[in-house]
Order: sequence, then structure tokens, then C-alpha cells
Amino acid sequence: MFMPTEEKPVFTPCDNKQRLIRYVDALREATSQEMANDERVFLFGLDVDDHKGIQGSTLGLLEQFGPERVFGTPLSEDAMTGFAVGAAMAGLRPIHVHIRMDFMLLAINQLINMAAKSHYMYNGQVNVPLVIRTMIGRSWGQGAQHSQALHALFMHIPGLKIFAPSNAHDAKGCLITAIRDNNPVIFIEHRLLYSTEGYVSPEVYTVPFGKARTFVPGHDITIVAISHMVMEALRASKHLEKIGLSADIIDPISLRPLDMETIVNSVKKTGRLLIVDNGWLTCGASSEIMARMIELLPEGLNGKAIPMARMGFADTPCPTTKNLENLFYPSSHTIAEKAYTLISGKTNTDWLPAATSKTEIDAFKGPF
Amino acid sequence: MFMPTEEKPVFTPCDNKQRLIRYVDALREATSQEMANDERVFLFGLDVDDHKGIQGSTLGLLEQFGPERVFGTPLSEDAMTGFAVGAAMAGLRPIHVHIRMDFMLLAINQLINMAAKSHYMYNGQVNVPLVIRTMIGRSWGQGAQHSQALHALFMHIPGLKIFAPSNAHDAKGCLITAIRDNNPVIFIEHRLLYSTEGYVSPEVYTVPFGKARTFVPGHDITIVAISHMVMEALRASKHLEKIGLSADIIDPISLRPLDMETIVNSVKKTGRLLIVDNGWLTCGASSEIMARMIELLPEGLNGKAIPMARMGFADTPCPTTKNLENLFYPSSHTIAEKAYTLISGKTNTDWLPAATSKTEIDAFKGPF
Amino acid sequence: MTQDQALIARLYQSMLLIRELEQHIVDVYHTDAVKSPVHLSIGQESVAVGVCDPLNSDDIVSNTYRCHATYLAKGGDINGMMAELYGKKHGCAGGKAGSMHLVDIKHGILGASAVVGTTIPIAAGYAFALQQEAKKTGKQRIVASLFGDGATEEGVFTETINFAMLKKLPIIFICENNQLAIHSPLRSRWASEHICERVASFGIRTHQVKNADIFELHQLISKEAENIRNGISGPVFIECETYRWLEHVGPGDDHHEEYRDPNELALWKNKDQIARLANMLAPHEKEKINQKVAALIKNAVAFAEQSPYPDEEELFTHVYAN
Amino acid sequence: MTQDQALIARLYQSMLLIRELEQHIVDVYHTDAVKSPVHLSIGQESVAVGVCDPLNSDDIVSNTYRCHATYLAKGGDINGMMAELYGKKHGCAGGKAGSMHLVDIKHGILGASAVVGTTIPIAAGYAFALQQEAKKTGKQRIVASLFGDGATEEGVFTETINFAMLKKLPIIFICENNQLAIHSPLRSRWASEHICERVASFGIRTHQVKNADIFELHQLISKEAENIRNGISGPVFIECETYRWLEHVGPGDDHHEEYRDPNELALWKNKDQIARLANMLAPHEKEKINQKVAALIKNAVAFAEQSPYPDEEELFTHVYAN
Ligand SMILES: Cc1ncc(C[n+]2csc(CCOP(=O)(O)OP(=O)(O)O)c2C)c(N)n1
Ligand SMILES: Cc1ncc(C[n+]2csc(CCOP(=O)(O)OP(=O)(O)O)c2C)c(N)n1
Ligand SMILES: [Mg+2]
Ligand SMILES: [Mg+2]
Repeated sequence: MFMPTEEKPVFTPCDNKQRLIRYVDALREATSQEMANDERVFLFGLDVDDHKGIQGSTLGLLEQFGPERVFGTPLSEDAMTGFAVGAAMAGLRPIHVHIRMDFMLLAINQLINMAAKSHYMYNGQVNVPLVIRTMIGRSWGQGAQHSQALHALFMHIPGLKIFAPSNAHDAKGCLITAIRDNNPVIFIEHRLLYSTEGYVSPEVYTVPFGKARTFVPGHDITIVAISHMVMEALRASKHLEKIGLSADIIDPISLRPLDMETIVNSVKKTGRLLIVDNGWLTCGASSEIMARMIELLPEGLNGKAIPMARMGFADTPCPTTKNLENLFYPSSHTIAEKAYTLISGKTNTDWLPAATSKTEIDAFKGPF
Repeated sequence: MFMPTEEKPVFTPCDNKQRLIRYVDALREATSQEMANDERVFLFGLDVDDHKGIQGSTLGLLEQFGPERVFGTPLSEDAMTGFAVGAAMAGLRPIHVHIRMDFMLLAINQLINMAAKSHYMYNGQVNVPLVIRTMIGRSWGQGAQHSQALHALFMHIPGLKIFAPSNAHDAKGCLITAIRDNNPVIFIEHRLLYSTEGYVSPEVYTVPFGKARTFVPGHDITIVAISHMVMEALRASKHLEKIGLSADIIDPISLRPLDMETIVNSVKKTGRLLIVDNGWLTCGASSEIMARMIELLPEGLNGKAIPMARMGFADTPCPTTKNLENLFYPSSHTIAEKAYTLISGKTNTDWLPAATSKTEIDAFKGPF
Repeated sequence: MTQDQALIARLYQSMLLIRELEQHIVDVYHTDAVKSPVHLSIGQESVAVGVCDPLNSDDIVSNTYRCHATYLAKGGDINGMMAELYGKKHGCAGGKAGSMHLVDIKHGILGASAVVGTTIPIAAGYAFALQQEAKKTGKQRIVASLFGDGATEEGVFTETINFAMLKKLPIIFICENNQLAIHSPLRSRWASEHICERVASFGIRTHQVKNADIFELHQLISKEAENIRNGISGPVFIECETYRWLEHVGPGDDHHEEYRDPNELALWKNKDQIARLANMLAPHEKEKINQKVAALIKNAVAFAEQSPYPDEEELFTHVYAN
Repeated sequence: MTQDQALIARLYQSMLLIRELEQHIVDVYHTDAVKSPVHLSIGQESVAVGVCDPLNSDDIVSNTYRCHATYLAKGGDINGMMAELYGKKHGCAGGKAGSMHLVDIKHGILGASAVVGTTIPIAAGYAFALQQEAKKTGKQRIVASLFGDGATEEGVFTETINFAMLKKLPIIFICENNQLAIHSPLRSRWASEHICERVASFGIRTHQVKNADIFELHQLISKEAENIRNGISGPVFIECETYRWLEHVGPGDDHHEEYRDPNELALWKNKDQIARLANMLAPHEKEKINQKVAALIKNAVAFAEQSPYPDEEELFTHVYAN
């Protein structure tokens, strides 16, 4: 378990019941509680029932609920996804787990052609209450095929809902919401968030779709950050603080539906918008947020175009070697730099701290 | 064969060699010429060799080139795509045909995880010169699973190139370019364009990637339209003409790479931008074009935000019944209306012609 | 094998209803009343009826786009079907689904997909839910999953077969082998023609029904459904030889095309199971059924014609479930 | 079966090189010199060597992420491999690929994929190109496609098997059956344990090699490659029983985990093909090879250590081919 020493959990406890637990444990707790609450819920997918338990997020559930509600599968993503859709149509509530988001490309036909469309095509006669838990890899040479963040592909599709929680509190609340939702939900987890801690209530609670969360209210710029990039944006805001600048850090949490109201209100206050996606830019979440800004504030602010910019993965496959991989991702430094430029119009970087303390990015080591 | 009576082909002949031929024939001619030119090219996919020949676009090629270079396959999209990737890596130049774009979801793992990444992942040691011809369906109750236009999913992915020609001339030139390109190219054809005619040279010629085409130069607004929406935008511009408004109609032709320069220059002239996608909006081509506008003209024009809007498929699966399907798609009327509003700020529609003449949309009939 | 007359009458009516309804589509198609691709089952009726008749009304049937036959055979609402074909508001899916996606959950018709093979794993998932249900209710419902010979080429078919056997699911897989995928014959798609052998290599019980024999199929399904209900575990796989009389999609006959052998049509018309049963019925019995079927279709057409088109707002309903 | 000494020496050296190189990875892994997931083949070396040794240098081998062994056995550049593992500029893919995607086109190593099963159809496509090539050159090159038991569960495997047989492709499929997919045993993934039977149902020649026997496999590949080159058509399928000594990914032994049976490790160590060959060699022969292998690895490590990291611009090169 790793906690960057100088960093604090993003939530402070609101009552003394809350515990500081890891994201991975929050996921497991949510699953366990909902499976106990609702016997229609079952959990399956490659490796959910082995001794590593999807990096710990499913450990103990086999013992708690038995092999009929917690089971592994053959390597057959396409059929297993269809299987989940069918079970969901019949009234069960499957949670299907992919240990890498990249494998969802084998499941996408069922998700887009069947899961997303059945309720509509059959005019409401069936529901598909299905949760797809899917993990984004990063670091340690995972490379081009083991670290893709493909939420944009799913955001494009009416009929799907998407969560991408950035912290333990939301991981638990969103997962419970997803399990209770009557639609197919793509639930995106970032591997590097698994070991990060947050204050989480032991109670059952939900975090809603379509409601973004603002961290560290600020004045000078709005930074919308997705998934793991929330952590980098929070670090960037600390850099900015040192030179007296403050940022509204907004985590959309739910990518479809997307809460633009929170973003627009923030931009009305700060006057600037930087979007930091944890994914590629082209036809990505960042494009969509920009496009909606134009639709919602077509005349800009005070008669002027709103300064907006976006960052995300380099427009390349992800290389494995560390020095290139570091350049592939936005970092707290590049984010702070970009924000500074948007605010000041200047490009100097001498104010940036030379090195940052060790983060979960450096702490992550193999085998995987 | 259908040609709307009041409509002229978008190109006029530049020499007397050019013939008025259909889009589908242009596709076949390009394939035939390139297969004759280069024996590494082969054509395969479900039904390419039957008596219907992919609505005619592959007819006669079996006879011309034999069953080793023109062959059908089992229903196995995933393996057939991998097969094409392997043949391409070995130096052949496969053209793989999907009669519906919807089926590409079964092939997408090979396209994104393998085809798009191999050249990079192997540091240039292999090329994947592969063309995926894929048809967007529309009309006649094709419905939710047979009329999707999924170019946005592919635009998101570095390593892929994408063409979506809107007329016979470009269909031929783009297909030749695609076949000669050393990268995986998604070549998107619209079923309703197949019967439309254009002036096409019998010579071998290419239409380049990354170069948009402007039709009907105008002054009041820039309309960027994609694939079949080019036809609707051209019709819309005729409506606008009647009230003295003129539009630059821009067809990007190539969606990745995307020629923003032509669009930006046009918008600098017209001051307004309407994007009409032949697809869903969220994380779509329309979002991307808007986002790039902001990146390229961050301060807008003359210190003001540029009026921009977008249209595309309704954010729903596509219904089959005609009256709902008509509402699902942008039409020349709704495009003209939106353009008029962007230009004038007004929303009245009394100036619009009551009915339009029969188009390829109404002319299209089943069985399929 | 002596067949009791009531059964013959029932099977005859069920098959005839399919044929006559589809014949109605053929007749009106040129009027554009049905603005939808139609994949007709004329000639293949005995498969749908042989499979569905032995099932209980709360059993489930799952299908592909060629789904008119199973919809009717399983007892789907005929008025809703006709209105759906006509694109009307009172269609079984409010006009949103069309010919390729007929659905009637109340009657255990799980819908159908235009993407070949995609309903096979869904049927297995449904069967899993029924397996779990049976542990509580003590009553084992069954899923019948129908698909064409072409569908077995998709990877998802083998994946599902393997998993269904691993989990011993209460499902009967039925391959409607008409030897064609659109216009491609089996030999250009299957390395080996023995699909039963292939499926049996997963340890699954398999059966082949030749000549589209309605009695043989009916008995097989009855027995295997019984087996599954009694805990002699599933899955089961059945290959039914059959033949498509009309073109792949659309109302026409295409035996003039090269991919077809006109002799084959004659051969199969000789084996027509509807004609076979007609001959086994007393003339007045037959006539009664014929009239009943005609009336059902006439009513359905009237119903469909009178139904309005869906309201424009319907475009936006049911994108998400509440 | 008398084996000639030169062959024994060659096979021993090839297998030893794999084991020792991977042992080096095990030894240095804690230093983070190799910042990459590593899927080691220690214990499984005889499969790669038995397959690759009989092939010609212009034949092709295709693999999954567990690809160190075939890379070396097929004659891949060891310096390029080590530098790739170290993430360096002179790696076989300039540091962009890492352990899971080793590639050396010059030596017929087609690369490898981290997505299970995905290289199988690609190998078939390559074989198709070689089939076409042979019609011009008269010389039939061959593709060997290696994958694990888990890969056979993916639909794409069956799809490819069917198509390869339809087209009689010059390809040998080799399933490295270590009975595990990560930690899942065969019985929780395969409805039937007889993979050869399943594949044979497509009409393909199949063989099973037990006990990872290097000679048996070597001979089989030699014979079948010969057959294919002589126009006794492919494809061929071979199942090789083998055993993974270490954990699925990473340098450790995990026989303390419940999914493992420690007796099995002892059993398989008894069958170790490297030890077997070592015993068949004269001591000084063996010693010579051991030293040669050690030197090769030492050189490769020095090469890798000295190679710089790639230049930053490399992030953006080779996204598209010219
Ligand atoms: C995944 C997919 N690939 C291709 C098609 C195009 N297609 C429509 S029907 C069909 C033939 C299917 O044959 P079969 O399964 O035997 O069913 P039949 O039409 O003979 O009843 C094909 C290839 C499709 N709909 N879906
Ligand atoms: C498509 C896909 N699904 C799941 C995984 C996760 N995964 C990585 S290795 C592996 C096991 C593969 O087993 P096998 O094919 O037998 O190869 P082995 O590791 O035993 O050599 C799995 C499931 C993956 N990489 N790709
Ligand atoms: Mg068929
Ligand atoms: Mg294995």
C-alpha cells in the first residue's frame, strides 16, 4: 500500500465513522454490500476468483457468496459479455470484470450492438442492468496494448452510462449506483488509483450519475480532470498555489451523462478552462467538453472567447520504456505549466518546483 | 440507378474524357485498376464474390482477377481482420469489405490493438497496408444495428487513417490513395451515395489524405459536412440561396488526418461555422472540429467568440419506422434552418421551401 | 410413430400461419407498406414450429433477424407483429424494431438481432438466470436458441458452446442449417461439414434432423426439454436441415441465380412439411384451419393499417431505462 | 531413436540460452533494471526450441506475450532483446515494445501481442501471403504460430482454425498447454479436455506431444514442415504438454499458492528437457556450451547497459508508415 507522504486524501471525514481506506478496498466493500443486499447481483470475469482477486478488489467475495455468484470464466470476452447481457435481461444484475480496458475491444460488439440498444430497440420491454468493471493500466512497461483508456469510444454511444471515479469515496458510491442502475454501465477504474486512500463511510451510500465534484475551489482557472488525472491536477494546483494562483479542480466522475452545469458555473467564475483527459484527445472527452462549452456559452464571457485548452495522451500508441512513457502522459508539471500559460499568457517555467515527491506513479512496480 | 432530377453532380468535367458514373462504379473501377496495377492487392470479405457483389461495387472482379485475389469468407470478422493484418505485414495489400459498418465492432480489436499499433510497437519493422471498406446503411428500416456511422471510434485512435468520400470522383481517388497507403485505412462508404453520379476520369488518379474540399464557395457561413451529409448540406445551401445567403460547403473527405486549415480559412472569411456530422455528436467528429477551432483560433475572430454549432444523429439508437427515422437524421431543411439561425439570430422558418423534390433518400427501397 | 390428430392440426396451423403471413408480406411488399428488409422463413417453418410447440409458454426462445417464424410459433402477438412490420405505434416494439427484431417478452420471445451470432451468448446468459431461478422455484424453465449455419462460424458461437457446457446450462441450441449464408454455400465456409461432430467435441449431446422433419424435431425437443427439466443436464445441440425457398432478404424467388440449384427447390418442395401435414388432415379439418389462419392475418392487417405511426416524441423514449 | 550429438548440442544450447537469460531477469528484477512485466518460459523451453530449430531461417514464428523463448530459439538478436528489456534505444524495438512484444523481422520473428489470441489470425494471414509467394517462387515458407491453452478459448482461435483449413494454409499451430491461464486450471475453462479432438473435427491433422519431449516435438515439426513444403497441405495442429515453473508474470516461484500443486513442480522438474540433454552430452561439450551461453548473456547485458535510453523525439516516430 502506498500513500504519497506529503499528500492528503481529497476528502476529510465528515463523521467519525469514516475510515481511511484504499480505493481497491472501497470497490470490494461496495461489491460485498450490494451482493449481500440483493441476491440478483453476481460477479464474474477472468480471475475474479483467484488468490490475487483483481488486485484485491474481489478478494474474499468467493468465500462470502460462493462459486455460483462469484466465478471465473474461460478467455471468451465476446461470449461472456453476451452472457452478462442475457442474464441481465432475465433480471439478474451481473458485474463483469476486465482486468485491462484493452480487452473490452473484444466485448464491444455486445456492448454497443446489444447492451446499449436493447432497451430502445425493444421499446422498453427489457432492461440491461449490467456493470462492466474495467481497469486502465499504466506504468511498468504495460505498453501500447495494456494501458489504453477508451472511455471516449463508449461516451459516443447512446444507451451506455459511464463512471470513472478518481478516489476511494467515489469508487464505492459510484459502484453502488452502477449496480442499482437499470442500464449498462461502464465502470472505469485506474490501476494507479487502487492504492490511494480516502475517507469512506462504512454505510451503503450512492454517488449519482451526472453530478461533477469540485475539489479545491479556486479563482483563476477551472481544471476539469478525468480519472487518474484528477490526482495530477490536484498536484498541479499545489504548484500553482505557490505562485498565488488557485484552480477549481472539477472531476466529472460520470462521463455519460456529463454534468456541464458545474463546469459552466465554474468557468463563469474563473474565466478559463483547462481540460486534462486521461485518454487521447481526438474525438475524446476533452473535445466533447469544449464543444458543449461552445453550445452552452456561445458568446463566450463578457463578449470574448473563453480561453480554453486541453491535454491528454500523446497522439501515439503508448511506448513501454519509462522515459518515453513519462512524456506520453500529462503530469502535474505540464498541467501547471499549461494552466499558468492560460492564465498569464506567459510560458516561463522557472517558478515550477524542480522535482516532486514520489507519487503513486513512481511507486507502482511490477510484475504488474 | 437514381439521380434526383433537379440536382447536378457536384463536379463538372474538366476534360472530355470524364464520364458521368455512379459512386458504386467509381469504387469498382478504382479497385479494378489498382488490382491490375499491383498484384499484391487482393479483395476479400463476406459476399464480395457473389452475384450481387457488394451492391455492385465488386461485380466482375472475380472474373477479372480470379478466386485467389477475390474471395468470400466465413462469418468470422475477428479472424478475417487479423488475417488481413497478417497478409499486410507479409507485404500483400488486402482490401477487406464489410457490407455494414456495424459489423466492424467485431473486428475492432484487431484494428485498434493490432493494426493501428504494430508499426509503432515494432518501431517501424512492419507496415500494415490494409484497406477496410465499410458501408454505412440508412433507410428502409435498417434500424439500430444496421445504420451506424462509427467513424468517431476510429478517429480516436492514432495509427489509423480514415476516408469518407461523398461523391464518385472522390470515391475513386480516395480508394486508390487508400490502397497505396502503407497504413491501415478505414474507408467509409454511404449506402445512399452508391447510386449518385459524378464526373470521373477513366485515368488512375489519387485524392490525398488531409485535404478538405470546398463546394459552392460562399460568404455567410461555413458548413462542414461529412459523408452523406454533404448532399444534404448542398441542398441546404440551395434553400439558403433563395433568401440570398451563401455557404462554403466543406467536405473534409479525410477524417484522420483532418484538414483544419481549409476550415479555419473559410471561417475567417464567413465568420460562422456549422458542422453537420453523419454520426452521433458526443465525442464525435463535430466535437473534434469544434475543439480544434478553439485551439487554432483561441481568441475567436475580431475579439469575439465565433458562432459555431453542430448537428448530427439524434442521441438515440436509430429507429426503423420511417417517420421516426426521418427525425433521427439532419436534413436539408434542418440544416438550412440552423444555418439561418446562426447567421441571422432568428428562428423563423417560413422562408423554407415546403417540400423538396425526391432525393436518393426516398428513392432507396428494399429489400435492402 | 402414430401422431395424434390434435398435434397434427396444431402443428399444421402453426406452420401455415407462418407461411401465409409471410406470403402476405410477399404480396404487399411492392406497395411499400412494409418499409423494412424482410428475411422470410417460407420453406423453413417446420424448424420454428418443431422447436417452439413442445416448449412451455414461460420458456424462452431467442433468434436472429430471420425471426418471423419463431415469433409466431412461440405464440407472439400477431397483431403486434404486423403493426411492427408496418412501422406502426402498436407494433410489438412501437415501430422501433421492425422485421429483424421482433420481440414479445410476455410470450417468452427474447428479441432478435441483425448482427449474426450475437443472440447466442445472450440466450446462454438467460439460461443461466433460469438455472439459478430453478434452484429457488424447483421449476426449470428452458431457453431455445435458434440461429443459422452461418452463425456457427462466428467465434462467439464456439465460446458460448464451451461455456454453456461448462455450466451445464438449460439451453437447447438449434442450428437451422439451410446451407446458405446469404449466397455462400457451406463448402466455401466450413472446413468440415459435420457441425454435430464439432459441437460434440465439447462433450455436448447432439442430434441431426434431416429433411426438416417436423415430427422428428418435435419429438426430439420434447424429449430433451423433458431431460433438462428433470435435471439430466443441458445443453443440447440440434442441427436441422432445411431449405430457404425465397431469396435471402426480400420477397422474391432467386432460383434463377447461379448460386442456386433449381432442382434443389423441387426436391425440398417435395419434402414440404406443411403439405405433408395437410395430407394427414381430414379435408374439413384442414379447411377450418385454413380459414382460421386467413382470418387471423386479415385481422392483423386491419389492426396494423389502423394503427397510427408513432408520435414524434417516441424517437427519444426508452434510450435509458429508469 | 538415436539422436545425433550435434543436434543434441544445438538443442541444449538453445534451451539453455533461454533458461539462463530468463534466470538473469529473475536475478536482476529487484533492481528495476527491467521495468516491464515479464512472462517467463522457464520450464517450457523445449516447446520453443522443438518448434523453431527445425524451421528455416526465413520461416516465420508468431507468438504471444510469453515470447522470450521463441525469440531466442528462432535466432532473434540477443543484444536487441536485452536492450529492449532494459528499455533502451538499441532494443529490438527501440524500447517501445518491451518484454511482451519482442520482434525481429530479419530473423522471421513476427512480434507478439499482449492481447491473448490476437496473433493467431495474423499468423494465418502471413501464411496466406507465403502460400501466394510459393506459387511464384516454387519455395514454400512456413509459419509457426504458438499460443497458450487459454488462447484456444477465444473465438478467434476457432475462426482461424476453420479458415486455415479451408484455405489449406502452410501453417503449424502449436498450443503450449501448461494447463493454466494465469491461475485458472483447464477444468474451469474447457468443457472437454481434448483439444486435439476439437481441432481434428475441422479435418486438420493433429498431434499431441506429452511430457514436453524435445525430440518428439522436434521430429514432428521436421516431418510436418517437410510435408507442407512438399505440398502435403497444411495446416497442422500440435498440442504440447508443458509446465510453467514460475509465476504467471514476474520472476517469482508461486508454488505456495493454493492453485498450485507442489508435487507437480517436482514431477515436471524430473522431466526437465535441459537436464535430460545435459546428461546426454560429454562433460566438456556441456561445459563449452555453458560458457558460451554465459558469455552471450554477459555481452548482451553489457550491450543493454551501455545503450542509451531513446531520444525524446522517439515518442512521435513510427506512428504512421510513410
Ligand atoms: C456479424 C455479421 N456479419 C455479417 C452479416 C451479414 N449477413 C447477414 S445475414 C448473413 C448470413 C447468415 O447466414 P445464416 O446464419 O446461415 O442464416 P440464414 O440467413 O441462412 O438464416 C450475413 C453474412 C451480419 N448480419 N452480421
Ligand atoms: C484477450 C485477453 N483476455 C485476457 C487477458 C489476460 N491474460 C493475460 S495472460 C492470460 C492467460 C493466458 O493463458 P494461456 O493462453 O494458456 O497462456 P500462458 O500464460 O499459460 O502461456 C490472461 C487471461 C489478455 N491478456 N488478453
Ligand atoms: Mg443459413
Ligand atoms: Mg497456459
